Amino acid sequence: MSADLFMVSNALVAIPAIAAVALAVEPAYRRSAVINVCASGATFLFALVLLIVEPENGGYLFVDDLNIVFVVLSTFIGFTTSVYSASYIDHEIETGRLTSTNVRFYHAMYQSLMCAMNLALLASNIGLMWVAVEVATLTTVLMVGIYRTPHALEAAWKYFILGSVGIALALFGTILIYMAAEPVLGQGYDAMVWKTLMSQAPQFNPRMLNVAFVFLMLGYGTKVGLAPMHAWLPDAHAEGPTPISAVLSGLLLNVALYAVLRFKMLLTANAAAITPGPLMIALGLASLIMAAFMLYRRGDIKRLFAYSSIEHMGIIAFAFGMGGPLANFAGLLHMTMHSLTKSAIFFSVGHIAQAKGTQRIADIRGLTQSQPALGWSLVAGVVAIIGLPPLGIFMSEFLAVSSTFARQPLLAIPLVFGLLLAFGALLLRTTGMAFGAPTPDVGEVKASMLPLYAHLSLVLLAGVYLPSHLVTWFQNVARLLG
Amino acid sequence: MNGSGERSIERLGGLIHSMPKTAFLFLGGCVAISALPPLNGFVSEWLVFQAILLSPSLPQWTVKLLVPAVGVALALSATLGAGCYIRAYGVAFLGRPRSEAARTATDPDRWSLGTMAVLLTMCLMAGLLPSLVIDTISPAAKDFVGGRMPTQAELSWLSIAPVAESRSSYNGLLVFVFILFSAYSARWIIHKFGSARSRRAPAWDCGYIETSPMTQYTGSSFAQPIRRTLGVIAFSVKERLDMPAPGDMRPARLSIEIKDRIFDYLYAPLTRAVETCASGLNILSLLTIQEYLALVFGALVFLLVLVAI
Amino acid sequence: MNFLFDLVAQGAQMLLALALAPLLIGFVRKLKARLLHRKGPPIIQPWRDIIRLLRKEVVLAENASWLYRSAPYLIFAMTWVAASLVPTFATGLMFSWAADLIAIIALLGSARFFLALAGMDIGTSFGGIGSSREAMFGSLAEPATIMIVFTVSFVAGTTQLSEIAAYMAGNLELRASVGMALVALLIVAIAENGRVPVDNPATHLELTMVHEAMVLEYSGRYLALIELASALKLLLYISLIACVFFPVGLARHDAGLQAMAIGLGAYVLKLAIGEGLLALFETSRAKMRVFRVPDFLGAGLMLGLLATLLVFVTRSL
Amino acid sequence: MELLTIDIAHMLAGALVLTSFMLLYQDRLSGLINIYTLHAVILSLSVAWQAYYQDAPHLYVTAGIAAIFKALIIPYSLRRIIERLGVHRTVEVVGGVGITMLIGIFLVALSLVVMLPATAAADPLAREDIAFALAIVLLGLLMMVTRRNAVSQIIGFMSLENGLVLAAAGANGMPLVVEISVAFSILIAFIVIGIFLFRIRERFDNVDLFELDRVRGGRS
Repeated sequence: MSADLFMVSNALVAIPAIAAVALAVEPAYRRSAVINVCASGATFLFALVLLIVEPENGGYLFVDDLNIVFVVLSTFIGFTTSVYSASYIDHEIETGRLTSTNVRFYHAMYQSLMCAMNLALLASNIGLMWVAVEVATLTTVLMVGIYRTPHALEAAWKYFILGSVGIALALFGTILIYMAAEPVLGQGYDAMVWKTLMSQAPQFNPRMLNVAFVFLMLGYGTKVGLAPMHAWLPDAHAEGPTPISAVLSGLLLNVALYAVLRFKMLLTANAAAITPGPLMIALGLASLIMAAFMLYRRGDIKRLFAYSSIEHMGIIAFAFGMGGPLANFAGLLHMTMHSLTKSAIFFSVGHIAQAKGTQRIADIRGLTQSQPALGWSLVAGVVAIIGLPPLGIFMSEFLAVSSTFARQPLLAIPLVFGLLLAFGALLLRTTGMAFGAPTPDVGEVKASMLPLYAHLSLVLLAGVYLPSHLVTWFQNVARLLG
Repeated sequence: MNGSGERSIERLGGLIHSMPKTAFLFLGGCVAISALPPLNGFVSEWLVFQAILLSPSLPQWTVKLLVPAVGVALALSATLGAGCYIRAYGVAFLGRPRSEAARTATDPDRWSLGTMAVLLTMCLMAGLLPSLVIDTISPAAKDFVGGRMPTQAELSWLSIAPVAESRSSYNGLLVFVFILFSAYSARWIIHKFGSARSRRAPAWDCGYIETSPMTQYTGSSFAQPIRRTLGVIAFSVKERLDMPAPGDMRPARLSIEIKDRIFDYLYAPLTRAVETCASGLNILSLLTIQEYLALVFGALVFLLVLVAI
Repeated sequence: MNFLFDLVAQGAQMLLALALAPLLIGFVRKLKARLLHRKGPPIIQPWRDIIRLLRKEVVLAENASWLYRSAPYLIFAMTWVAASLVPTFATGLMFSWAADLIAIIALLGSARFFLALAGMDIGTSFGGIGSSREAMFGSLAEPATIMIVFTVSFVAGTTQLSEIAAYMAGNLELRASVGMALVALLIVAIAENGRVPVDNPATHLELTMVHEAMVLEYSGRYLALIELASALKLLLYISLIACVFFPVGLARHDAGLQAMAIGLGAYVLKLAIGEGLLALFETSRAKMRVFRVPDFLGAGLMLGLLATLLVFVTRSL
Repeated sequence: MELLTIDIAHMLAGALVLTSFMLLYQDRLSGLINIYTLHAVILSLSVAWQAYYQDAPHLYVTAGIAAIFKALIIPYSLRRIIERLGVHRTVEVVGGVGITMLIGIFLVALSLVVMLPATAAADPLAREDIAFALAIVLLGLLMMVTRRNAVSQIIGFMSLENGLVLAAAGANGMPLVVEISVAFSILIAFIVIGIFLFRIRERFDNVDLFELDRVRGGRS
C-alpha cells in the first residue's frame, strides 16, 4: 500500500518531466497543446489523490500539511492555465506573433516549469528545493523572452539578472543553514533535510541563523516580488505571453513564498534567533504601499495587474509576518484567493489584449460593449481583487486587518491605507477600460472562458461559504506555521 | 415624472390642475416629511427634541455641550427641509404651466396612485396614533440601545409621554381633530352667515396684465434669499451679475457659482497628495537594471549591518 | 362635574382668544396713530373689516386650485388651535396637555407652510417673492424659537406650557439665560408677525412686503380668515411672552371663578402693556432692508444658542 | 603540517578576494576576461585544496568542473563573443573607481564582522572560507551595480557564482548532490546568458546596458 503511495508524490514530479520531453519532440502545436492539457490534468489528479491519502515520506520528496496546500493550488492553476493557453496560443499562431518552433519550445518550457515547481514544493531537502526554484526561474526567463521583441528581451534580461542575483543570495543562505546545521547534525545528507532541521533547530547557532535568514529572505523575496527586489515582476508580466504571467503571479510567487515560510518556521523554532516577523512585516508593508502608489501611474494593463500582484504579495507577507493562528490563516486564505483571482484576471486580460491588439490602457475603452463576456469578466475579477465583500479576497483581508488590530493596532493603519489606495487606483483604471465608448477591435477572439469562470466561482464560493474541512485544514497549517 | 415626461422642475408648473390626485398625495408627503404637526414627521422630531432636553443628565461634558448644537442643527435642517419642499411643490405643482409637457400632463394609473395613497394613510396613522407605533418599535430598540421607552398604551386619550406625564406629552389625534373641527366649523359658520359666492377673474398681480409664465418664481429664484443668507457660510456662494451697458441689447446674465467647501478643503488636497506621491514613486519604475540591483544591494547591506550589530 | 367646568373654561379661552385678537390689532393701530398725533381708527375697526369681508363675494384668479381655496381654512384652524393652547387667564386647561410648546411652534410652522404654498399658487412673481422670503425668515426664526424652548424647558424642567408657567410663577429668580431667551423671543415675535423692522404691515408696497405678498390675491372671506389668523398669531406670541416670562396673576385651572376673573384682568392688562411697548417700538424704528433681516434674526438665533449654552454651563447662572 | 594547510587555504581564499578587487578596478573589457580567468583558476585551486584538506573526493570533481568550465570554456567563448561583437576594445566608463574601492573594503569588513561571530562553532578554516566567500559575493554584486556594460555585468555575476562555489566547497561535508546541481544550474545560467548576448547583439548593435534601457517597455 505504502509503496504506490510513495509513487504518488514522485508522479507529481515525473509526469510533467516526461511531458516536457514529449512536448519538446512533438512538432504539431495542436497536438502538443492537447498533451499539455492532459499532462497538467493528470498532475492535478495526482495532487488530489495526495489530498485524500497521506503518503509515507521517503527519498527526496516528502508531503506534510503545509505543502499540500501549495501543491493542490499550483497543480489546479497549472491545469486551468494550460486549458487557457491552448486557445491563447492558437490565436497567437494565427496572428503570426509566434512560430510553431516557438510554440514547441513554449510547451516544453511550460511542462518543465510545472515539474520544477512541484519538485520545489515537495523537495525534502533545502538544496533540492533551491535547484528546483532555480530551474523554475530559468524556464520562466526563457518564456518571458519568447516574443523576441526588444521590450520582451529587455524584460527577460532584467528578470534574469535580478532573478539570478536573488537565487545566488538564496543559495548562500542555504549554505549558511547547512553550516549552522552541520555541527549539530553531522556532515552529509541529513544536515539538509527539512524534518531533521526542524527537530534540531533549537541547537543551531542563532547568529548564523539570523544571517542565513537575511540572505534567504532577500533571495527568495526577490522571487516573491517584495518591495526593493520587485523590479523584474512588472516587465516580466507585461512582456511575456499571458499564460506565463498568470502562472508567474498565480504559482511562482507562491512557491518562493513557500520557501520563505519554511525557513521562517525554522527560525521561529529556535528561540534565541531574532523573530523573522518584523522583517517580513517591513518588506510586506513596503511593497504594499509602494505598489499601491505605483498603480496610479500605470499605462499598461498587464503592468497594472503585475503591481497589484506585488501589492497582494505584500499583504500576504505582512499577514505571515504578523504570525499567530488567525493571521496565518488569513495569509493562507489570501494567497489561495489571490492566485485564483489574479490568474482569472490575467486570463481575461490576455484575451482583451488580443482583441484590442494593444496593452495600453488609454486605447482600451468600452469593453463591456464591444466584448461583453471579456469586459464583464474583467470587472468581476477586479471587483474580487480589490476586495469587495461577497468575494473571498474581502474575507481574507478582513481577517488580516482584524488580526493586526488584535495584536499590533498601530500597524493596521498603514495596512488599511495601502488597501484603500490600491482600491481607488484599480477601480479608477477598470471603470475607464470597462465602460465608455468602445474603441475599435483588432481581431475576433475565440475566448476560452471556462477556466476564468471556474476560478471566479471558487473565489465567490470561498467568500460566501468556507467549507468546514477546508477551514480546519488551513487552521492546523496555520498552527504549524507558528 | 412619467406623467409629464419632464424632470427639471423649472419646466413644470401648474400640475395641480392637470394631475390633481397626484398633487394631493404629493402635498401630503411634503407635509409629512417637513415634520409638520398632524403627521408622523413631527412625532419623531418631537421625540428627538425630548431626548435632547434630557441631555443635562449626561455625564460627559463634551456630549452635554454638543447636544444643544445638534438640536439647533436639527431645527435648522427641519425648517430648511420644509423650505425646500415648499419650493419643490410650489414650483412644480402650483402656478401656471411653464411648458407644453406640464400642461398636457396626466395622472398616473390607479395602481401607482393607490400605493401613494396607502403610504400617505400610513403616515397619517403614525401621526395620529404615535403610541401604537412607539410600542411596536421600542422592543426592537431595546436590545439595540439597552433601555426602552415606557409603554405608551395605557396613557389616556392615546397621547404619548416619552418620559413622564408632567414633563411633556403630545396627542396627535386630538390636535388633528381639533384642527378639522375648527376648520369645518369656521367654514360652516362663514357659509351660513357670510357669503358663499365666489367668481373667477384674471389674477390681480398688482395691475400687471397677462404676464407670461416665465415671470413666475422658478426654483433658483425661490432659493435666492436662503442662498444669500446661509449659502455664503455653507458653500462660499459667489453671484456674478453681468449687466449690459445702457443701450447694449445683450440680455443681463446672473450667474451663481457654488463651490462645496468640504470638497475644496478635504478631497482636493487628499487627491493632490496621492498624485504627488504616485508621481514621486513613479521614478522607481523608470530605473535602469543597475539601479534596481543597487536597491537590492543596499537592502542586503543594510540588513547585514542590522544583524551584525 | 369639573370635567364640564374644564370644557367650558377651555371653550371660553378659545373664544376669548378669537375675540381679543382683532381688537389687539385695532389697539396697536390706535396707539401708533396717537403717538403720531393722529386720531387713528376705532379699536373695533378690524372686526368691522373682517365682518365686511365675510359678506363680500370672493374673486378668485383663473388658475386658483383647490389648495388655494382650502389653505385659508387650514391656516386659520392651525393658528387658532395653537393660540387656544397658550394659557391666557388660567393654566392647565383641559387641552393644554394635548400639545406642548414645541407642538405650538410646529403648528405655526405648518400654518406658514400652507401660507407660502398658497402664495405661490396663482403663479405671480409677487407670490413667489413673499413665499421665498417667508421661507428664509422661517429657516432662521424657527431654530431660534427652538433654542428659546430649550432654555426655558432646561430651566423649568418640562416643555408643558402650563408647567412652565407654574414653575416660573413659583420661583422667579433672575437668570441671564432666561433674560437672553426673552430678548430672542421678542426678536422672533417681531419677525414672525411681520412687524415694522422686518416687514411693514400697513403698506402694500410690493418690494418691501413679505406677509402681504403671499396674501395679495386673496379677497372676501378668505382674506378675512387670513387677517384673523395673523391677528391670532400676534395674540399668541404676546400671550406666550406674558405666560412664560411674566406669569404673575395666572390662576390654576381648578381655582374657581374668582381666581379666573383676576387672571383675566391680569391677562388683559399684560396685553395692553405689550401692545403699548410694541407701538412705541414700531414708531421709533424704520423698516430694515430685506437682506438686513437675516442679521437681525441671526442675532436672535445667537442669543438663543448662547442662552442654551449658559443654562448648560451652570445650572444657576 | 596542520597549520600549513590552513595557511595555504587561507592564502588561496585571500587571493580570490584580491582578484575580485582587481575585477572591480579593471575597465578594459579584454583585461577583465583575463582577470576573470585568473579568478576561476584560483577558485579551482582552493576547491582542490579543500578537497585535499577534507579528503572528500567529490570536491575534486567540483574543482575539475570549475577549472574546465570556468577557467577555459567560458573565457574562450566570452573572448570570441567580444571579437564577433567588435566591442573588445571598448573602455568602459567606470564611475568613481576610488569610491568603489572604498565600498569594496567596507564590504569585506562587513562580511568579516557578520560571519566570524556567526560561525563561532565551526572549525577555523570553514569560518575563514565562508567569510571570504561572503566578501566575494558582495564584491561581485558591487561590480554588477557599478558596471554598465552587459559583458562586465555578466563577469560580475560569474565572480559572484565563484564565491558561492567557494562557500559550498568550504562547507565541509555538503552532500555531493547539491554540489553537482549547484554547478549544473550555474552552467545553464551561463548558456542562457550566451543566448541572450547573441540575441541582444541581433537586435541592436552594442551590448551597452544603457542602450537596452532606452527601449524598455516600462516607460508608459
